[in-house]
Amino acid sequence: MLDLIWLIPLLPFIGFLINTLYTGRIADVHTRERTAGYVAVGAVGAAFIVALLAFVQLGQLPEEARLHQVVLWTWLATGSLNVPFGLMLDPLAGVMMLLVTGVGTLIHIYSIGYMHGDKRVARYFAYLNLFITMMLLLVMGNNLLLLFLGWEGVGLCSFLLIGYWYEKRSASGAAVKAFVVNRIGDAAILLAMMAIFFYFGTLNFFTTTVNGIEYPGFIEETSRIAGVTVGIPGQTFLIGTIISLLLLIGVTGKSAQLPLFVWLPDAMAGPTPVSALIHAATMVTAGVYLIARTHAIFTPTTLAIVTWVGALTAIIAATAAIAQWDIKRVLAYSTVSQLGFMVAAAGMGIYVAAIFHLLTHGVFKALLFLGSGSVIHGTHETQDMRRMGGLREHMPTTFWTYLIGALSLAGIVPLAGFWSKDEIIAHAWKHQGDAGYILPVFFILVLSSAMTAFYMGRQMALVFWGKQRDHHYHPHESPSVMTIPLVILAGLTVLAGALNLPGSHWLTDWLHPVMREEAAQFSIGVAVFATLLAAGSGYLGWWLYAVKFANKITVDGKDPLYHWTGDIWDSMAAAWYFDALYNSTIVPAYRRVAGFFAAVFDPQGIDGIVNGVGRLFGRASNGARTLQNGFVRTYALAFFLGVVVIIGYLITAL
Amino acid sequence: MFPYLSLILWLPALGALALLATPREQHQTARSIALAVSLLTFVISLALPLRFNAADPSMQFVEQVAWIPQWGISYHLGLDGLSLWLVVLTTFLIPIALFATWNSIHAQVRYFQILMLLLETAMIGVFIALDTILFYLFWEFTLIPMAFMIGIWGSGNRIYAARKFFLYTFAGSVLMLMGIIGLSFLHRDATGAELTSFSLTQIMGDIRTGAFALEFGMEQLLFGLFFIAFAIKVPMWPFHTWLPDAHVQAPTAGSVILAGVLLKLGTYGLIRFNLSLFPNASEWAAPAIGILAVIGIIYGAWIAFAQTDMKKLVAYSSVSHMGFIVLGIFALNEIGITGAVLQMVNHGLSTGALFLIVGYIYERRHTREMSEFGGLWTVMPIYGGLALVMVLSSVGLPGLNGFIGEFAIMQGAFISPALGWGYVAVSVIGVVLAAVYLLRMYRETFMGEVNKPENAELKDLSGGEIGMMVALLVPIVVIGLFPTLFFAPMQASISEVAQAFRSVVAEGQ
Amino acid sequence: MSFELFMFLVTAAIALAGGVGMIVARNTVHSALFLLLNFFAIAVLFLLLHSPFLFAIQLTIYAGAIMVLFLFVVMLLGVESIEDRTKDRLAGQLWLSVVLTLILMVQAITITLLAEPAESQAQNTALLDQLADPALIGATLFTTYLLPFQITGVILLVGIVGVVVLHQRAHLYGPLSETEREFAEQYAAERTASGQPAEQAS
Amino acid sequence: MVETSYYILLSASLFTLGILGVLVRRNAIVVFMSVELMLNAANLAFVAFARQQGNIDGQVLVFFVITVAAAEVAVGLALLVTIFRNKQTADVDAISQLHG
Repeated sequence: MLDLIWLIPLLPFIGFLINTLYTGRIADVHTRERTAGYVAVGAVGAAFIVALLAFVQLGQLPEEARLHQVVLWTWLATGSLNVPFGLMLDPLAGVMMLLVTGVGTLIHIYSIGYMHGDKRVARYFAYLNLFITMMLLLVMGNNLLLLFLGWEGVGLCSFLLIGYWYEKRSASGAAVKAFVVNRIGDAAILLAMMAIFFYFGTLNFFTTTVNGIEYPGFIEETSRIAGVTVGIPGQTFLIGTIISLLLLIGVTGKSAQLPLFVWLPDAMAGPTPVSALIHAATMVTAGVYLIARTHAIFTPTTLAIVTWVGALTAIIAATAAIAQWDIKRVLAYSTVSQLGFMVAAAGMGIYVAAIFHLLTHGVFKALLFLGSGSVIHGTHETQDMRRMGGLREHMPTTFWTYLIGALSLAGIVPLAGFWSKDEIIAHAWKHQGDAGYILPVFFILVLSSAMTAFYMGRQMALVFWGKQRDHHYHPHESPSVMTIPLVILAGLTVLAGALNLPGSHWLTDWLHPVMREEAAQFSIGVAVFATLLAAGSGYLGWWLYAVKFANKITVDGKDPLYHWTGDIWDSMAAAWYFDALYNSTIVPAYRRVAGFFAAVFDPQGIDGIVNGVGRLFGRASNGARTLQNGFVRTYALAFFLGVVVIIGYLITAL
Repeated sequence: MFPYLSLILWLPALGALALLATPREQHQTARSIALAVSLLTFVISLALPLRFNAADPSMQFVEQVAWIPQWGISYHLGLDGLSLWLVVLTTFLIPIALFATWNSIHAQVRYFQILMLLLETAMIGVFIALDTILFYLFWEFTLIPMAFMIGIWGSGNRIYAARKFFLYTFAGSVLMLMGIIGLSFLHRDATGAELTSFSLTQIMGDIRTGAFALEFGMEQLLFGLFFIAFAIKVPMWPFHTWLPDAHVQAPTAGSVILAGVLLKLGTYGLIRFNLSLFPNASEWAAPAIGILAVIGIIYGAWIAFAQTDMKKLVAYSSVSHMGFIVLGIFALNEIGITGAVLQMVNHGLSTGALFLIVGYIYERRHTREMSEFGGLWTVMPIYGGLALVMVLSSVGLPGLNGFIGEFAIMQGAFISPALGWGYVAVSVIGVVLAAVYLLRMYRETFMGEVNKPENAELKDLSGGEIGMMVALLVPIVVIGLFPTLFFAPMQASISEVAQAFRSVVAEGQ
Repeated sequence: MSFELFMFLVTAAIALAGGVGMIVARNTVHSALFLLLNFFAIAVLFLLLHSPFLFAIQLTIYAGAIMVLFLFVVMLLGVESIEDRTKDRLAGQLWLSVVLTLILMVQAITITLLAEPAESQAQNTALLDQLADPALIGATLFTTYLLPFQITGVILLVGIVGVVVLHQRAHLYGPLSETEREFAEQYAAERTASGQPAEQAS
Repeated sequence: MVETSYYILLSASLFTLGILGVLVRRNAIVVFMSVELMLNAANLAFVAFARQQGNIDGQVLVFFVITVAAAEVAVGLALLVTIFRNKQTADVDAISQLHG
């Protein structure tokens, strides 16, 4: 079975091919829609089953042997560069793979209901399948280049799916923005890859055997760059720091960290299941996966920066989430914030905790997004929370599952989110002495987590409590094809904490061959404190919007808290103007310079010189023409001049 | 030994002769004959990679007949790993270009086909000529059909563009002729031979064995003469201004060939002449040329963003992409040069495809302004999908061909002591910008609402058009996933070229 | 100072004076007469150089035939002094001409002074007297220089035919062509515009 | 005995005068005369060198020069007469239609 792991990405790819080449041509709309859905779900479901089997088999191997590589063919070989197209399965790839295919399958199923009636549904499912393929290549690639293929591939699918409703200008804009911002990070990863090849001579993660020749893996050989520095005179850096910083830039792009997080809120223009799958559960966590995968080359300097990036992202996004009206944007900023938690965890060196949070977050955030999708579906494409209210009675399943997701996100015992988040916060508290920045990071994270609870309380209150504030629609519960995945995910949300409970720490053990980490210590004090804080602020959020200001919320009105906070609230709503800053500086500057190049510099500057040379010759020949004035005496003079010159030359030669 | 090269070289020219015999009015006959001849050439040329011995770094399929023995000029053809794929690319693109003219060229059809076939002969000749004079003849001969194609079948400002194209590239070539002659005379003096020799293999061999050592100053001079000719052809920044003019005015088929093959003549020449003949000067000039290449990458990408004419946008994207190729060449190591050669093929495929894509819509709407379009994906779903793949190939998405070339080039440049990470750090910005301008184009034209009534009824691609796209798509995907197939035959020859630099250029650590 | 040198200096002065006079004279007839003077002087110099035959043909052909031809044409066309009647359109060229002429003069002197004097036969009076014999010249012409002599004959023939054709042109080709008349009219108009009356053929 | 160089200098002076005449005079007849002057200067040099060398070739060459000069004058003057018929002038500057 382990040798068949190439089936895992291949199956969704086959689904993609079928849906692209065949399904789109089916004339009958209903058959087409059904076929597309079944093919896609079947492909991903099959991949999930294969993945599960492979995972189980991997678990049966002795701990140190839990790394299986399958090289399919030599992908890129020229000169000393040799990159196989190889897949690998190790504990880390295994859990990621399960998350991707598992949550992916559920979201595919959900999509059948959500996308019902859409005219291009075959395309939609094709993209989703392609996304799963790419995401699997990302987590299963046995070298950095193949990871990068998946990395860019998911970026492409993200582009396609954000721009799925490309008729909307905002959607196509968001799609391009997502791709471009991601590309900025990707460029850094490219540089990192090249540097890794330069210093290690390989891009493989681990030793790989291709056609009987053993190629080393860079993760096993980090000692080669120990102490190697580069830099300008007077200022040198460890090469490990440089490489890992470049990787970090890539991570900030894909995982929507500071300063490149601006694309993710806009990405909500895509269909909601896409937001759940790509922009919450899987793709955006790729950055965390990358850090965990390559953690061996991260130096303390970089890790400090990583921690700060994560922590600041967490708090900034959390504040932004508080002030949103759009149900999906709340979740989007919340995702950014939770990714910040994961990145911060990775920065503090607790990769298991980061992965743990990644997994639980993948489950409950998918649940929340799907829930919000259900809400949107049930309220006829309403996304503004001011137009909702009181949906609790109309959509009970959605409400209950959403509540579980929200509580989990807020970090309420004993849901998954509590355990994973607590592991991070507790670590920060316990290791505050490790470095000067840990303690401030701890407070930032605690504050963010309190805010998380607050905005989830606010959202629950706005969406499900109170009265319906807009009566243009008749809310209804979603079909069972949508609610069943919700229920399953809710169940998983309850259970996922068990992955790494303080007592059992199964995940830590499982990832031990990769991370070599000790089990996290549980701190009952921090746990109680965090839970109480979360519960308190969550209740506050709920109470403010469901009870205190329940009547002050109006369609298109201001937030009640705006009255006290004013401009700060605006800043929060605009996510502290990062996006606006880029849009008012970099973007117009780029445009203007491009316009200058196109309109002035190129045609008049460079081409002006070229044409100028041409004109110069034209002028010169015009001038030369007038020498031919027709006067025979002038010709004679010229002739005579030549004679004198030649004689002069002959005299000098005498 | 079966004369494959002569056959491939002269078959199109013979086809052109045959076309002269067809009646002028029978357009369909002329088209069919030309297409058949070019397809036949392509099929025969497929024998080249199949019969190519990848392990042999020297010239293969060599044919040599004395031509002007008094001056040591001969009809000397040969193929190595460097030229193999470029020849196949040429024979591959010509039928596609001819097919693309099926419905777009209506005036003087026969002459167009004749010029196209002559152009094919000339381009193949450049890639396989091993005699410098023969090379020069073919090199100059490529200008004539192309200039006519732009000048007769072009649009709007075509005379200006044709003249500029001709004069600009010709001005460079003349310098090269000086270089060619000077080189042979120096070679004669240095080796003490009685006759001059214009045989590239002989001169190159003597340089490699040390029998013919150039003085450094002279080497620099000759390097410069060749370099300017090639740099204009590539075109490198700041010699690029003829390109947008030529592309915008040229008919679609002309643009495909111009971008697909003609620009490659320049980069091919850089490797074949500058790198192989003047290794010391190449090393000396590499940092400066690298800077020009990087400027070209960024500048081309940046200026492409401001274009409103789709064809002009693609033309400027060529400037950017060709910058990558030059960067790879002057990495002076195997990874960089093989990447550059592969990228030449890639650029031919994906930019050729992009020009076809622009051509398709131009045929339907007779405009290329992006603001005239919007929502084409809805109206023409197949077109939209194929266009997207081609755009992504040009953007350099991993899994498609463009990425492989770009990565190998940048990796080569990164580990090259001649260039180093600084060059790469800037050129990766080009990778970002490529996404910016190409996706902007895609967004403006294919996404959005169908807001122009004249766009609402546009017909999706015909079977033939889809066929052309698929023909281009197959190698694009194959190169993306199995680039080793293409890298393997060029390894031996290119490592021969890179050998000269190996004493100084360490590959990695 | 020997008599010969005295004679040389005097004749040389006359020759130079004739040359200068010819250039400077406003009247064409005067120019022709100055040139005649020059020819005579050169003929005398030939005599001094022991070439009596050349002295003779210089006088008969140059001073006789050619000068008569000049004077005849001057008379035929009417004596005009163009420099007085029209402005020099190439006045700027004058100083350049003079400068170049001076340079050439300096060059000539330099060459003459720098040149290594070759072995001279000038003192060998016997040889010179022998060479002065016209019969020797004739013999040489018809032996060594027979081909050039014949070609000269052809040249003269061509000259005669040319002259005849040119004078017969009106009969051969009819009146002036359109272009030629245009030129003539244009030139006349230019002259009228510049304030000078169009010339009339005499 | 007079040094050959004296004759050469005189010849050069006369030749130069001839050139000056060609360059500065506009009357076609005088220009012709100047050409004749130059030919005479050359003749003088020929004869002077013939004496110096002690051979007959120089004299023979002068004979040829005189003959060709006669032919040249004949044709030249014929041309002049023809031009004069057309242009009503003997100004060489009048014949300037060949300007570029």
